[in-house]
Amino acid sequence: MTPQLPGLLDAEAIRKDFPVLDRLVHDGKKLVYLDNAATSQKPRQVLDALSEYYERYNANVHRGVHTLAEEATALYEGARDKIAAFINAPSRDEVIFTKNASESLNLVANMLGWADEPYRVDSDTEIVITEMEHHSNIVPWQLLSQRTGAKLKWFGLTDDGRLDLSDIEQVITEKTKIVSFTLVSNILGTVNPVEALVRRAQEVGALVLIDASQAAPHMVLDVQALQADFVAFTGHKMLGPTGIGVLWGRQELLEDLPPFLGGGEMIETVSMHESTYAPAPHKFEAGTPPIAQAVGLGAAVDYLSAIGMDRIAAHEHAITEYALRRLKEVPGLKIIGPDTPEGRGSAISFTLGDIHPHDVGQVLDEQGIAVRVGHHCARPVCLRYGIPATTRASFYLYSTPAEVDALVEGLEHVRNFFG
Amino acid sequence: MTPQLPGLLDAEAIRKDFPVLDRLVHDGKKLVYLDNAATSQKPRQVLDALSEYYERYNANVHRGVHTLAEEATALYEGARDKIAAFINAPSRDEVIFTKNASESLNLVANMLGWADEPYRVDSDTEIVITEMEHHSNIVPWQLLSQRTGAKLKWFGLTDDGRLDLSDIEQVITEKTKIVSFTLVSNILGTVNPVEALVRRAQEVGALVLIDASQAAPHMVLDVQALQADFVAFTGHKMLGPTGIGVLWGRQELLEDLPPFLGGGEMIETVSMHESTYAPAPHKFEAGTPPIAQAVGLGAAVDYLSAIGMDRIAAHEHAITEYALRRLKEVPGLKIIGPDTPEGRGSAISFTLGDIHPHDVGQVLDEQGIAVRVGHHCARPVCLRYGIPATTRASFYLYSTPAEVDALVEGLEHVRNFFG
Amino acid sequence: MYQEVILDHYKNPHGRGLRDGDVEVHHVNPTCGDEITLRVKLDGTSIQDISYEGQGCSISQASASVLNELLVGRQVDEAVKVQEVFLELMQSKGKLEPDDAMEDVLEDAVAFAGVSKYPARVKCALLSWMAWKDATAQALGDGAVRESA
Amino acid sequence: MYQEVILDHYKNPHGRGLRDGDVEVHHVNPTCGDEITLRVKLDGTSIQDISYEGQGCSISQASASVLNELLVGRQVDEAVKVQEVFLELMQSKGKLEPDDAMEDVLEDAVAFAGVSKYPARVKCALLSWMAWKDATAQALGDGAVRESA
Ligand SMILES: Cc1ncc(COP(=O)(O)O)c(C=O)c1O
Ligand SMILES: Cc1ncc(COP(=O)(O)O)c(C=O)c1O
Repeated sequence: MTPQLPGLLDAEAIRKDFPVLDRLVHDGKKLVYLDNAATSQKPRQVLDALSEYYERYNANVHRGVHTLAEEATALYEGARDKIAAFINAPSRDEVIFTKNASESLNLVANMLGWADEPYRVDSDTEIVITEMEHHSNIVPWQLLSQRTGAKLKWFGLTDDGRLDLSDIEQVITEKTKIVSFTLVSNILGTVNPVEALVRRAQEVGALVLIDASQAAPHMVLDVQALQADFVAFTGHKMLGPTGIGVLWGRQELLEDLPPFLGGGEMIETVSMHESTYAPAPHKFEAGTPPIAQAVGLGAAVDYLSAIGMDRIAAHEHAITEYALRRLKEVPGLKIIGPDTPEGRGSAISFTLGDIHPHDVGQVLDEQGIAVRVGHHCARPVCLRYGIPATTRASFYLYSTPAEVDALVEGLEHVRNFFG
Repeated sequence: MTPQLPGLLDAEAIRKDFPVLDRLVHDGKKLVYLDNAATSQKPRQVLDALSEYYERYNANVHRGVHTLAEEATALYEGARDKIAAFINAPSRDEVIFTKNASESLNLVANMLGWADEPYRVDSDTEIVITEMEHHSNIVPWQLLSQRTGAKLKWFGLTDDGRLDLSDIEQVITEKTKIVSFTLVSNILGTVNPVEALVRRAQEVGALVLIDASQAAPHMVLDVQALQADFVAFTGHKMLGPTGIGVLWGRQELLEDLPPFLGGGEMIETVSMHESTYAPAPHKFEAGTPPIAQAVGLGAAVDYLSAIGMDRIAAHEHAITEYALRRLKEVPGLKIIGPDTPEGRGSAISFTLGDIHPHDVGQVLDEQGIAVRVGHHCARPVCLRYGIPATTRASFYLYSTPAEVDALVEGLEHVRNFFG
Repeated sequence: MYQEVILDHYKNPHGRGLRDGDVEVHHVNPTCGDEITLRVKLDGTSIQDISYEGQGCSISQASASVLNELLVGRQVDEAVKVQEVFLELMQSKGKLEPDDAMEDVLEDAVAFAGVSKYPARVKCALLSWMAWKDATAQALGDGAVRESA
Repeated sequence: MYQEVILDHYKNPHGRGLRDGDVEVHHVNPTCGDEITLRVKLDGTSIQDISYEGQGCSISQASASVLNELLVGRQVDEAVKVQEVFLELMQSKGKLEPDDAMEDVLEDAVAFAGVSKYPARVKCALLSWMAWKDATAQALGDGAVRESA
């Protein structure tokens, strides 16, 4: 029997809100969805908010004087208020809607590339990231580095899956303009030491961008407590729709930094000869925004907040602890990343003897168990640990200990199959 | 009684598919939605496709080996096939999903800014647009011009709202690298002479980008017939969801041109030292794409195609002809843009004596009639004609002659009110 | 939102036209193109005249007329208080029901209460008031009026 | 998709290990990290040996084993035909039901028919075959094999 763990939410009640969790796959197998780090499922409340928006209020936002346009604008801007409250932003005007976390990260890289002093990234300056970043927090900086001549540096990893900060003074220096790192690793699960990184960045006057894509869905996110300059995350991993991301940035930076995409909505006034730009956040939102998706994300944070991010974190902590314990019982299984529940999130990567992750994933799928296999858009981590890929199980508020048990049983089956 | 016009669709039947059209506003007034150039309403078929996606298939796309990931990928890539067929693209790999038309346009501007020869836009080269562009096809080029030193030139307008091509040889020259113009003006309604512009661009070896945001929803769009190099449009104006746009580009250009946003999905292989990029279209789709929105847009083009774009165009032509005739009966009303139905789309801008468009729009709204007022993100057109703003009524496949009548009556009321 | 009072001011504006003044300002609402040119003439701290010319919607036109009617002849500090109450009303998003005290201060300007429900129009109503505040601050040559914003 | 035949080849691969050859190639599937190093040894146009080493999933490993079993000892032009039929099967998205004629050509390789339903895995199955084609073309020093791709 599956144990009752302390701190668990009433996942059975929560699961009723998620239609897809009733899906049967492969001729009647119950879906065990353990791919939450890739994307989360959506509760009925979010789907209803989307439908209601399209069925009653749909119009383009801003500047309309008709009823629907005013209602749609109120809903869209109301979603901004909700997100601002959810991340404890000092001002709603610091919340920029993008299409995903990747755009948010690229937006900062591009703002800095086109900025004036003191923010400008150029060939005399340095950019700092880490070896455990998602490709979306690597490639934008590689591009910026190639295009400006700035030097790209990074923190390496320890054998147990944590940032190696032993050379922090050499990595972050007076030349550093920006330090960008993930709060929680999507492949290793590691929670990174924000304070140490922010302190050092502030010492040298560098800006800090935190990729909170794997944090916002799972824990209390307080942008003021983080003391970062920018925080990026993505809607689809936190019960929201696809097609929406968020960039939070400090107001004075958003005022000073140049726009990225040009177009409707982001302007103050346009003539053929020159244009002036609207104040943030609009300055960074060119074109018709993801209106319905913002409304959906607003409904998602309402849902999360009603349960409580601290309780969600406790639930996942309990599940993760249990999962780590059970997984260690599987012969030949090796955890890639921290193998204790402290200082880690709920994504667990592992290898299983020399059975290739593709085979692990496929055989699990035949039993209805959805995990992700591959390099999880963090290939440098695989290179670092000398493995071609991992299998990753990742949990969320609707995950249950019984699903952990199903995974462990499934892995036994994989072992027998290829044994 | 409202006349039966030749070419009309059975709009009453069509309207049943659009839940929002049953909305009552201002204590029971029937909604008369004439703001289609800003955004279209969505049929139940599109909303059902969205819900079904989230309720049964939702997963992150590409590289997953589990059932949902494979199904979601098939749906997302299937949507690409549908769009490719809808615009008669030679290859599905030429269809890039973006967040809106504005991103599509910015994407081209940025590709050219970072490109190698022969595409590179720099201080020795020129960019050509027109005075009737939407801000989203002006500001990206102003930014590119400021950032590269390239010269920005444009075609002016004739008094009757058409492009003045009399100086085409002076405007498009050997120095021109890119000619970007709208196929249909969102403010004037004008349909532009693609052939003349493309011919001259080809003569001098310049690339051509066509902004088809106001064309794709309303007429047959055949990218091969247009002979352009890039075509941009947006989902929300053509029955699709917000949060999705399209850029079509010729395959060899997409191969040669550099990426724009960096991140997951757009790479082939990543190390900390360097990355290589996936082939198009993925090269230009960084991060988790607008999966549900692509599926929704696929359902939208299915809906449009089932009716037939030629029949939709005929319907709108009939409505536009009728609307122009009726509007001319309103004393003091002046049409801004072509005032005959030939060579124009179904967006009609006008002024009404010296009653400010804001007042026109507000009083119409009180009668349930939704029009847009302002500069419609095409302020240079207002400057050109010396007016602060216009009122714009714009039609679509569900518009009826009775709605035109309601507009005309509404305008009478406006005149009395402020008379 | 189109109260009779607003329409009256729109059709028969008070004090419209540019006359002699100490300071002239030109304000624009970039999102809708409304414009106003406004001059203030002070006699010490007493408002002798507010003259203006502009183009825009009925709300912005009527609001300038009300402004003229309400503030000309007052002391600047009194006028600033009126402006503050008007600003409060306009920013209330339709949630503020003007009471008798407010009506005493704002007179005809309470008719704009309904406009505050329409975010797109609030700026129209405020255009002339912001222009006046700016011009007055310049005329006094100090930050006193600015500060109380 | 994991037919007995595939598992057998995975567990007991034919001809695995690198031996003497005329040409060596190294192919990688960047999306999943599967790798193969492969050598061909020709005697004129007859395939004397295909030796290989690599890492990857059961599909890519088993497919290399089947390749070795099927092609060693054949004439290159015959082998190319086998390769073309295998490619056709793998690109069929599960819609092609192998008939007797195809079974005659592909022997054990028909077991991969089920893999063609899984787009993510098709590249795994083709990795060794593409490497072989490349190596053979190099060994022959001409475009003959390439052309028939
Ligand atoms: C002609 C034209 N181009 C571009 C756009 C921009 O589209 P979006 O706002 O979806 O980016 C629009 C619509 O707003 C338009 O009418
Ligand atoms: C840590 C991290 N950063 C960034 C991203 C990119 O998010 P998106 O694909 O929504 O842009 C992801 C998810 O894929 C992630 O896990």
